[in-house]
Amino acid sequence: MTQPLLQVSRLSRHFPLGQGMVRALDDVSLTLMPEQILGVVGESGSGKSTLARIVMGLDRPTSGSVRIAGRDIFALSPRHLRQARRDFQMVFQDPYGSLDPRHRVGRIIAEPLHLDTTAPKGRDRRDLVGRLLRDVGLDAADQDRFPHEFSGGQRQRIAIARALITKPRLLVADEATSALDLTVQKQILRLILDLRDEHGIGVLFITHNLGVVDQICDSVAVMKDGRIVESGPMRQVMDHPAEPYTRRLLEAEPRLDVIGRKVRPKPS
Amino acid sequence: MTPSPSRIRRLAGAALMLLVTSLVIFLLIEAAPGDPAEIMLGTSAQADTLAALRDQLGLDRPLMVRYLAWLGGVVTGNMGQSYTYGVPVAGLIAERMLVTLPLTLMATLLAVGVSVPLGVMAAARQGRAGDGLATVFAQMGIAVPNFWIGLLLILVFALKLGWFPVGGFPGWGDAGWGDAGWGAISALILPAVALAIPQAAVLTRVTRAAVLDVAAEDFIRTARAKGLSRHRALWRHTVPNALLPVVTMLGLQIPFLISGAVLVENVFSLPGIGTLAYQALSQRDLIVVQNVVLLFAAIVLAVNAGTDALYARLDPRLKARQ
Amino acid sequence: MLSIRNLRVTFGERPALNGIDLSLARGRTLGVVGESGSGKSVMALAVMGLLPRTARATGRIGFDGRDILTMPERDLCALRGNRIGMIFQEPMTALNPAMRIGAQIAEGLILHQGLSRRDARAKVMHLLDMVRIPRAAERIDSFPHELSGGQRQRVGIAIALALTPDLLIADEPTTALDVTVQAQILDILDDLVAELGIALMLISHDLGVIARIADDTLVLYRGTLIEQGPTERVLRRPGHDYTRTLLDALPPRVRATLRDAP
Amino acid sequence: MRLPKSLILGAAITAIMVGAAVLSRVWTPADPTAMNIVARLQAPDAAHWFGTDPIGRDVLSIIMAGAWTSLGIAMLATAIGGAAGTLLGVTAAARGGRAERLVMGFNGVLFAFPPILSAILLGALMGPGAVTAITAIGVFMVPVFARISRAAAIQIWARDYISAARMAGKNDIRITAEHVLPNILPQIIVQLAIQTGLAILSEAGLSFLGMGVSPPTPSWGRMLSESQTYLAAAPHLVLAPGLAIAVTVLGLNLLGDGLRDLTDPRRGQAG
Repeated sequence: MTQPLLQVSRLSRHFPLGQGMVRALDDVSLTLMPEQILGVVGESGSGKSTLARIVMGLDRPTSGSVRIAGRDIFALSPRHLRQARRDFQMVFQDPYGSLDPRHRVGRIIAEPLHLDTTAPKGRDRRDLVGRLLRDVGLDAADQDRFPHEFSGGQRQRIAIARALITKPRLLVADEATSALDLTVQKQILRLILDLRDEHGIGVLFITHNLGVVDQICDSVAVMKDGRIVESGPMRQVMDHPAEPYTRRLLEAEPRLDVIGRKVRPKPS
Repeated sequence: MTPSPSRIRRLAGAALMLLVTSLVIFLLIEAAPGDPAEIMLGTSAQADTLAALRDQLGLDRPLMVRYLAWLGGVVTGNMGQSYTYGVPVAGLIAERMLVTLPLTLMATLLAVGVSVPLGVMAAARQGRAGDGLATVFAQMGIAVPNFWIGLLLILVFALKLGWFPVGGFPGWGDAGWGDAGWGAISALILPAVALAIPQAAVLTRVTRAAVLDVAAEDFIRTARAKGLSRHRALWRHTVPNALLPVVTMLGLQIPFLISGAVLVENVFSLPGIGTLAYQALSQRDLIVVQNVVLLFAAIVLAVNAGTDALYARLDPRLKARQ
Repeated sequence: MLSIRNLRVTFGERPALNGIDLSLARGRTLGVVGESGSGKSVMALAVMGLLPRTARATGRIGFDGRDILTMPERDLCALRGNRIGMIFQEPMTALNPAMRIGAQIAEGLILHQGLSRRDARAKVMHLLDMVRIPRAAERIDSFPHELSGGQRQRVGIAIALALTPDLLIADEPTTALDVTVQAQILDILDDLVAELGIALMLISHDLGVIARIADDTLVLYRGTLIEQGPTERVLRRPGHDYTRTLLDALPPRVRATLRDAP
Repeated sequence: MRLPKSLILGAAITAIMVGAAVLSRVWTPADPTAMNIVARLQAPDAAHWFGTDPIGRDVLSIIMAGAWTSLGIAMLATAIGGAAGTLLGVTAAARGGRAERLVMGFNGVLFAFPPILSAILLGALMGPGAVTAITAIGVFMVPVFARISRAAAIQIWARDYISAARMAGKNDIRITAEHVLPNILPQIIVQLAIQTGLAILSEAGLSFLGMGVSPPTPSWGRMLSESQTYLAAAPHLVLAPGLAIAVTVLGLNLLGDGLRDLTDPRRGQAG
């Protein structure tokens, strides 16, 4: 049985607020097998972004563990954590906030190479960056331009190229398409699917949009108030939701067959 | 209402800062050359009389003891004896405060009274004539040194037109206003104007920038969509939200106001705290210098703590979190 | 009630809208769909007469027989809020953070109808119930930051409907909200349109939102009117490639609901 | 890309002033120290464009020489104070928590010592002079720059590209150097220009009170204080140094505004 790519077990994260405590994450467990795409769906305040930050080692949990490729990232020494980071990278939601406006695209994409002292330098590095730019549908020459010269969709492609440069085995996409127009969103989702097939990476796809889950995920976990209320293969959860909350989410999805006010179902 | 934890923390912080400030002042004065006893009795006095005086003033006690004694004294209003005048420093300062306080208050009121409306008008007419004029005035006002304005005001309004006295201060007279009161006021008008112009210029720019920032917010567009005219939306929604940064900036202006007072009092030879400190320095009356600098530092820290508290109270979002 | 003829808007030399024609009758809902940069928000602001100074608008925006583009500012102020209401996209920033929500809703009532504070407060309570904000009595004096995104958007609707306008413009009212809250807001809008018989112009980049309550739909692309017609016809038999790409961009699940219906 | 008007005007004025200061090291219309009691207190004329001072020296020459003193002290104090302040502010933003409170507390103390006050204290300690002036002005620059750089840095730390840098294994120091500083640099440069202008005003104030450079080093502030006694007799004496200060500070402020408009087009205003 192949080893799971990502194992999150009994993860909790509490934040002090005034006198009381906010339970952003409450005993969350989930598993992601290699080359699979797991969708984590939830509304704002469900804790899905907190989960993403902890899985990426940007924030420490109150309790519980995160194992990536078998290694517990919070038990590693700083030096080992640095090496381990090559295996997992992240793409953020806001295309305008995730690229440093003062750096050229080439330097942005090559930044994660800082993790690998044996990484290519000079000419070889430019070639590597050029290849990655082509992989995400841009041209190699774009590496000498600045972020403000690109559209939202193109910036997200640059962010994906950055995430791929250390050949990670796990990619976390935190609402990576939510800020984009629907047509651009569709292209980015197809890009992620192609990259998964070519590079064999597992993806933890965080989103509030069930339509996106439907297009890209192999399995899905539904989160509410810091807990996973339902999880399983995507088809099964989407077509036969067990939890009432999941059902409510599905019903709220926009539908085209209720065109015009006349046939709209009265609110329950 | 019991003060909330964050207010206690802020007060404690301010108190600690004042304590550290007093220590810095005390140590700097300690390190300064010059023996108080010699200053009081003249260098030709005999050694034993000098020693006796030094002992009487307690100058031989260890450093920390004298520091704590000074602090204890300040709290109870006894700041020690002036070396040159031989009178309690506290009395000197209180007497001089009767000049500096009204001067700075008049200057601040003048500055705020001119700059807030001017700043709002300039923002409301952004890019048009009124805005250009206000911006030029502000640029000029910031660039000219207040003591130079003082000299020019004396040249024009005192020497040439004779509307105001060239300088000096007749005192407030014994009781009530009477003509002595008016004499004092008129002696403060030119200095107050000289002190106010740079402040007004800075506050005009700050007000204009704050109003422009708020005017770009979405809720102003919502107000306009309700049918409010540009003018009504400006005064009911934009200005109230723009006052917050202006209040903060006013707090940050205090050190410049104090520096200005020292200079302007010098130009108009007003017997204020500024000239007291300045003369005390030249006469090596270091106990006076020490206490005046502490007083000004305390004012700056108090005003800053005040504007922070006001900021929290005025902005509902912060108040909720307190 | 609203008829726009050959509306063109330019910012300096950059064209934002080049020739829009549409009409909207009382009690009907017109969906305006377009991606970012399509000029849909510019059109909304043009109808409200709130275009920034740098904008130049030509053509005609007829509202009850008068052309909004040529109306003097004073008459426009009398119109806004009173006869035409508007809801904005960002509930987080669309309300004055330093003013209680009750006062923000009552402001239009006091301004246009000269109600006393007490009468206005009563009307505001009714409005809060109408937009289904629970425990209105407690919430009326709270500040915007004390409410959730969905509740703030409801306050925005209450503000826009305070004077039961003839025309309501909703510029991406649900984009910043969660899916479940989105559905509630659209239902509230739809019920109020039916109850008050007002005309609604619903603007969104998401065809799914438009399809839910729009009688007719207009498709905008880079400031140009691509296609316009009854929503059912536009969705089932799109007359233009761009509309097809918009439909195609919708998640398969949503598109599937289109095929199996009659 | 059209340069903002204020930038062009500001840069021009500043260049002229700096030029005059540097030029005065090698040439001035007349020898600024050459006394000529007979020709004292003459109003501006062909020989002496700005007239002569109480002991017959050429006012224009002294003004040019004074520029070297004022600009020198102001720029040095602003550079030192600005650098220290920015370093403190950026560190406070990077470390946060107790270190941040410590730094901001330290700044609170320094903020209670505006240049004139600290000059009085330092004057008691080491007497008037250039070092006293530079220290007094520089010390007060620290809290000013610390507050501005910390506020700007905190905004940058919240951006996603900082999280991306953390995930590239970079520590606080490297992130500050590679991402934070380059992004707050424009705001710091704007402040450098504006604070240098304020420093010139402070230096003039100190010299006016006799706490700045001591004679014979020329200084605009001291010229003004000398001119006070001749206010009625020779009004031209009070105009020249005052104008020199005002124009220099105006130039630096315009330069600051122009740079701000250049880097933040949203707030570009007329004039």
